[in-house]
Amino acid sequence: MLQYTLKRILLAIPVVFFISVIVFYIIQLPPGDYVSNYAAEMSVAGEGFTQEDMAAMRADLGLDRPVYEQYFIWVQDIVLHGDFGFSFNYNKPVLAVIEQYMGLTLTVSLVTMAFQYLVAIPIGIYCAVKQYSIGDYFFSGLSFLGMATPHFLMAVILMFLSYTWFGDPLLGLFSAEYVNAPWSMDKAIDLAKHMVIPVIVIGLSGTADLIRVMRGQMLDELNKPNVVTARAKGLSERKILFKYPTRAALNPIVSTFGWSLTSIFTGSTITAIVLNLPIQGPVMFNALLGQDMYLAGTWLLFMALLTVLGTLISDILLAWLDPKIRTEFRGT
Amino acid sequence: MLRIQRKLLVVLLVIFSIIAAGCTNNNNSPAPSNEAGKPSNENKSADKEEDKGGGGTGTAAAKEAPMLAKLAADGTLPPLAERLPVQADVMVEPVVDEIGRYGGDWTMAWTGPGDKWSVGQPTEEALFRFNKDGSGVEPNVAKSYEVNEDSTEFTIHLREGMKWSDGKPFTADDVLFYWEHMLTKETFGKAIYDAYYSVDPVTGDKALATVTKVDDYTFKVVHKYPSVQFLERVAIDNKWFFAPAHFHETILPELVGEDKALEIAKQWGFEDTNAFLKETGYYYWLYPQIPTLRPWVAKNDPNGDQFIMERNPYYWKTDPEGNQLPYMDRIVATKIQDPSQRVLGTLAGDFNLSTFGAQDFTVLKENEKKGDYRVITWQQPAWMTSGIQLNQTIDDPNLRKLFQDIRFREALSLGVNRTEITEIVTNGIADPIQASVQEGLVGYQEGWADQWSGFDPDRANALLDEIGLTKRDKNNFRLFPDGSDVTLTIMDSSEESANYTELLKKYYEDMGIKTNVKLVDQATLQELKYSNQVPVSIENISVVNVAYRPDALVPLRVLTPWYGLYGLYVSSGGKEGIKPEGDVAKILEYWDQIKAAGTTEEINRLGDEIVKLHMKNQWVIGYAGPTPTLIAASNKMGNIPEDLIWADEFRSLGAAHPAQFYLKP
Amino acid sequence: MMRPFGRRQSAAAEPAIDKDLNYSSQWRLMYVRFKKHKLARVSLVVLALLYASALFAQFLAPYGLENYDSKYVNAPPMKLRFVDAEGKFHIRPFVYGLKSGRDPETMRKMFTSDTDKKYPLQIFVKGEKYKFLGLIPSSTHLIGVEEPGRLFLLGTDSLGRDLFSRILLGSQVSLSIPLVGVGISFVLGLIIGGASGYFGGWLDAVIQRVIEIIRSFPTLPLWMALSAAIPPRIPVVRMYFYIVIIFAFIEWTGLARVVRGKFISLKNEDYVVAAKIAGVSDSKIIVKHLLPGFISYLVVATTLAIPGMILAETAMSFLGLGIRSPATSWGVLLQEAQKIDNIALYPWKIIPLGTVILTVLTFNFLGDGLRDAADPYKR
Amino acid sequence: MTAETAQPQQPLLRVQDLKIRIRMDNGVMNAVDGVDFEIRRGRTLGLVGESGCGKSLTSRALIGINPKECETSGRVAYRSSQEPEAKEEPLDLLALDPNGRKIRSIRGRKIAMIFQEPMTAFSPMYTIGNQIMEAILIHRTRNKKEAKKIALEMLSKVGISDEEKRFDQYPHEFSGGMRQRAMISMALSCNPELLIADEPTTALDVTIQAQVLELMKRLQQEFGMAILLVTHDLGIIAEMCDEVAVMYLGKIVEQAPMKEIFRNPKHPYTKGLLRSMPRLGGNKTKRLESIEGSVPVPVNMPPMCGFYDRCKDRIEGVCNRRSVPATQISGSHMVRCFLYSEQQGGDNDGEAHIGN
Repeated sequence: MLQYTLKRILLAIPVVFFISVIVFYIIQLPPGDYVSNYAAEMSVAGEGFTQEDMAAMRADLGLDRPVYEQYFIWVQDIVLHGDFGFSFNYNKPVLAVIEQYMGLTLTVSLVTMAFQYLVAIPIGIYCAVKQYSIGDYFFSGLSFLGMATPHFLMAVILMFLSYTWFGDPLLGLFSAEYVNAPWSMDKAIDLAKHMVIPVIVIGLSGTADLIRVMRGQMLDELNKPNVVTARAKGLSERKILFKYPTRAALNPIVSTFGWSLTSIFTGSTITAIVLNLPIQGPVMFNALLGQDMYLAGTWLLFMALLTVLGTLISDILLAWLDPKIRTEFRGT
Repeated sequence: MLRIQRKLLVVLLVIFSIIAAGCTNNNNSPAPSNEAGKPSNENKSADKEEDKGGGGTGTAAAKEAPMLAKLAADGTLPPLAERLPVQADVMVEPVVDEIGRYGGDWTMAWTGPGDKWSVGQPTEEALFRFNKDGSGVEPNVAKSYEVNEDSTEFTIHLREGMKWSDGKPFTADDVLFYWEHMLTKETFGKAIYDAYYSVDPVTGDKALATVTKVDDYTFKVVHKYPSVQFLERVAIDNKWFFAPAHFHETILPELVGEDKALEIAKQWGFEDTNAFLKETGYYYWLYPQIPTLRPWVAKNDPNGDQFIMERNPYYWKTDPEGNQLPYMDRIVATKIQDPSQRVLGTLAGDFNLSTFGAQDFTVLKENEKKGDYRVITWQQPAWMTSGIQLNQTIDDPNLRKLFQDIRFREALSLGVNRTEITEIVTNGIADPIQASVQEGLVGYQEGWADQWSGFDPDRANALLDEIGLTKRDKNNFRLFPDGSDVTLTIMDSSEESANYTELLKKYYEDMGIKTNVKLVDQATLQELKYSNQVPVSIENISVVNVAYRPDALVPLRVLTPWYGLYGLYVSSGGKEGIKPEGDVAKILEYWDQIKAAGTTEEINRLGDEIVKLHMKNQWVIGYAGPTPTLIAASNKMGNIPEDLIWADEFRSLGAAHPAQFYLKP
Repeated sequence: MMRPFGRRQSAAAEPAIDKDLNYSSQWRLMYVRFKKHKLARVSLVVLALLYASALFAQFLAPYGLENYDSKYVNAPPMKLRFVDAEGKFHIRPFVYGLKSGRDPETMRKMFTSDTDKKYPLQIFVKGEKYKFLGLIPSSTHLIGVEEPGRLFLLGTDSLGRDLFSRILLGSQVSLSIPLVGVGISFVLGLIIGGASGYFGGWLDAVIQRVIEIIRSFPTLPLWMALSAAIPPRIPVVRMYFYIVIIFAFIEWTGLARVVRGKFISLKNEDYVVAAKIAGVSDSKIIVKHLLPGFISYLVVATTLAIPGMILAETAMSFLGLGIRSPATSWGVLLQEAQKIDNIALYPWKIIPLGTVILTVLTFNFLGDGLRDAADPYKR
Repeated sequence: MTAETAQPQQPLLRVQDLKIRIRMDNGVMNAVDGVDFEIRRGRTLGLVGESGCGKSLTSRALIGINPKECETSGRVAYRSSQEPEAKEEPLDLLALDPNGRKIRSIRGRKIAMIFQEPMTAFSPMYTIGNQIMEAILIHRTRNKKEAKKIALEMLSKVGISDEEKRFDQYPHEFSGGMRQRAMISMALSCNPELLIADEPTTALDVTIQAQVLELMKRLQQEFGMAILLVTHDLGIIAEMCDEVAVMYLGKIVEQAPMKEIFRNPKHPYTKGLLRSMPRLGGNKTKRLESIEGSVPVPVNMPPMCGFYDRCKDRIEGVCNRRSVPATQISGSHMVRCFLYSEQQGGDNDGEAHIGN
């Protein structure tokens, strides 16, 4: 297995490199560039920008150079001295920007994902075992509701309801007085309070897929003969349920687990904007919208790496979970 | 059958109830954050007693904010008297309602450093600032000035003993330093402003003024030719006319050398010196390390989730009773990412002073009681809320001839039902009038508001036939005489005005003019505008006085959509762009005369002439009159004026002199 | 009634056909078992209704897409009444006229029903012209009221257009085009994923790398470039069609991954090896043997993809790229409802959310019914 | 073939009037319609019949692992061989809660079962060793090392060589025969008193089939366990069984010692079965006989003999009017056919039970 993993990692490097070329080209595809976006923003705030001002700014930022030249400088910096370039918007090195939001992003994503898996898998099993019961329809219906509503609409509605009922729309991740305050128990409670809406909005729709897939797979496995054998051996129903059908049903879920790696690091974007969550998603959305080249480029490179890693992890998990495939790999 | 399932269900219910409980603990402390006494402003209680005790006995030593009094007591700050300028030179800021009390935070929403002007304008301290009605300037940083009769020599007096926010004295040297090492060397990314040039009335060539120091608190500006509105135009273009010499001398490449400057820039986290100089030279109020004269000084990193500005201990203004301003301790700007959050935050009391466009009027008004705030309306000097600008220099020859034909503009104006536009787009707030200067503002023309403002489709069609657009294609759209189709492409970059553009499309197509609406992101729109590819724009026109800021009405550079490349012709000195003729050329003549004019009356008359030309040609067509800017202020915040003009020239909220805003307990 | 090793025992539906049922084809069995799934049956009926209403949308909707009316901006839903103010009962339901005025304080448009103007409901009313299925020009609408009365069953939007009509007309777009997207991504995912899983080796490696590249595509700048490049005049519905196709070209990778996983684990099954030995062609093996192996997952995956496609359009219009007037779709209606003041002041604008949820629920319960019916081991 | 034991002790397991009814949409199917038989310690009872006659359901009903839809009634009296002569009443397995601790302590420990399709009987997700140890860990010892030792012993006992390596392999790495051996080792790992073998060798080819049967006989010798062998193959019956019960359409139509059935079949269906069996040295040219027609569906069946449509010796008006009583031909030979009940003068009052 190790040899296979090494081979895949080596293979990943050219792929990520190739992706970085495409990504860099696509970012600057739309007609305008960072400077025209900045000028547009400033003119709204009353500060007129002339042609010369914009031309000077482009020269400063090196945007007047042709695309491929910008790309080589960027990649050269990364490869030679690990400098991922500079964010125009934040006037900070790209890594500093990513680092600033990474902590909260991981917290929000991991909590939401944990909520999704911890809620969806048991419900999926329950709906399979208690097929066509009221519980089955209730949970399925609830998860469809989450899936059918666009996140940002559900987010706004929940915020407005939270305002009408509790007087506090729970904007952002912290109440005003805690934003810069050092970490304390109160701050943690405040964070938990603010996590309710994002977890419901992002979590609920995520559970729908998992529940349906889990239920479908469980129904397949529950009727397999190996369950009857286990029962004949005198195992208790609960032990049978969690050892045989559940394990087999996890196969399809795990095989796409690797890909949620990227969503862990971004968190959902449009919902985060609507809920004003200070996490990576919106930061990168604006970087792309405003064509903050190196910030967007580095981030997408990081995403590409995660996608490739995610696929690798999925394959390994697939093999580890399903002995048939594992033996096939042992052969290669 | 399986007991496991029942246990599972119970666990799930428990989880849901915890989550539900999470949001029921009723957090309804609407008042500004410091009410709850959490980690901010710790000496809240101290402030209450002191205020009652202090009272208005007045004449004795001037009073100061409790938090500064404490610092002065334990020696970290010099006593108040040393911090303020000499008694005679202290500037007394008139209060709007009553003498305020110290303490509290101004909580506002901003979208991050990109939104720098929303904290920049209210805290700005210009050399001379505009007076209440915007007709002229009044002393601010400068104490007073004298000017000789032909307005070529201006002697400006500063305030003795005035200090920067780091305690260093503010003298004429700072003005000279700014002039010699920053402004004229164009180190902060801005070309030398027009205000500092004077124009020879005869030859029209420009001459840069000279600035000389008279003594520590006086300097003189000498123009070669008369520059009557020099101070007004400085207040418009450059606003401040000084910089902390003791700070900038440590970073300017001219003084410390290129590589040292680059090294400092890198330390601050910048990639190149130019960006560093621009941020520190022009947008300096975002950086804690840079001394300033403003009432509040930056305290933390603007890129964080909450940007804080704290009171300037050396602020050189007091209220009529001698209390050092500003009343409020801090500005707390919380980062938001979507406009709806500003609305919700105001409703919930998270933000105690925010500004909105007219489209949020109903939502704000309905929740005034629950949110415990009041909605104040300030008039805008805009000509319209919804209108169009036809690009007079569009490339397509047919379209250009059409756009330049006044009958076409009249037809487009008459063919739209303004009552319906005002009802739908501005919720009935705006009046159904033509784009024009509003009553009470400089350049108001009687009857302009009603010019072509009726809804007369027949006359519009008659005019279009008269122009020669009689031929029609199969979908009944009009064609040019040469058979090619007449298509208007309206370009816009925001989803907000989707309703408005759709209505325009309906009315224009009713008149047989095929219309497309193209939505692109703002960077692309900017690019297209500067490459003259935007035929029809729905950008707004807003100008207080053409003499102060001509860009909207006079094609000096590529900025306003209606004159397109005329601006390029002027800014490139005739090398590029399109040569203006007819009334547009006349406007430029008037502008040259204004620059060289000797008296204010002369300038106003010429300004009026330019506005009259606009009235005659109506290059800019308006379908809904201007709507006021809304200020949602918490009922706990006092001294907010009710009837000012919201304009960029008057620095929007800055006109209300926020230093004298205060928060009731 | 599963006889583990006995002959196929089936749940005979009608006693009459009892005898020969035990020897009928698999599809017949699936149909019989499908009907047992009550909710799936109901969903089938509801879906049929939805599609029928989409087909006759122009006829059913009292107003067309272009009926602006500034007098009735943001009007609340009207009540169809049978008993009037004086308590008299009317067989034909009627609607009151609408009086509107602005609250001077908040400038909010208030609507009150004008009890002395009654407009009985009419059927087959002459209204805005349309072309049924793009062919037969006609202007009859099923329901409507005489001028100057107005029939706004679900209220109006910010341009004074009837929401009920726009939901019906929007369903034409939102119910048809997403299915194309799902279809494309289903077929692509199946073929490419299947080939990659079944053949393995270098082909599998290449396909996986291609999938990785597609997955890390930054779609946002792509849409921005697209919105700038597309000429403004092309019919908006066709542009939506292009968007859905592009969307499908990115979405299929999800299904491909899972199909590959399944194929790898199933291809060593005895019955597949046996078929291979018997000389059955690869493609036949994939279709005849491998696919039925996990048809249940495929069904579930497809029905799950549908809501994503229907709502994809809302994300597009977030960037100003989705369907633009005068055409409309559920995505557009939801986009408009998303603004805070709409939710606060005009909550009926969220009604289109109900139709989207209804569609998604019915598709998924239908998927469940199919999944259970297709399951060979089902008791 | 075991010698006749001396005096008849108490049977290990006595099944009385076992009925299994399955609720269908259009009525109730009597899959098993009143079955009685006994299983003695150390002896092998064969349950033979065409597929679909209910023999599998009968065998599974003994330890209550039939799917939820089956309603089982009747009595299965079980008396553990440890205390054959214990006074108190035997245990009625059917009365136990199918999920209860009691029945679970019997399954796998006292009564074990092996299935026809070894590939699907094992879960592909776990190693053979893991699945074998599972039963041991529940019934015999909590200690993993000891359980593994027992499992390895069992594997070698069933003739699987190189058991250490095999222990950690997965089902799909075993051949058909080896998988069945592993299944047997799993079943016998807690040396049960009764092994229910549900068509154990059907999926195997003949040579492997012989080895597995040989193995079962040897282990029966060694452990002294009873075997209930469910099959449709008369060859296996001949080789393995002491008594034989022939099932048709949910009823036992004939039951007797193995020799008696082969030498002196009574029931027309048994005769038909025997005639359709290829014989060594038999007449090669004659086509094998087969029983015409096919088995009807026992849903809402009137009281009649299930074999009526296909029986050459049927008696009009009798066989299709009333349900067939069981007739005791000799001490241990029972047949359920009107041909024989009349010979003893009309309805006798023997212990025949008339299925309702």
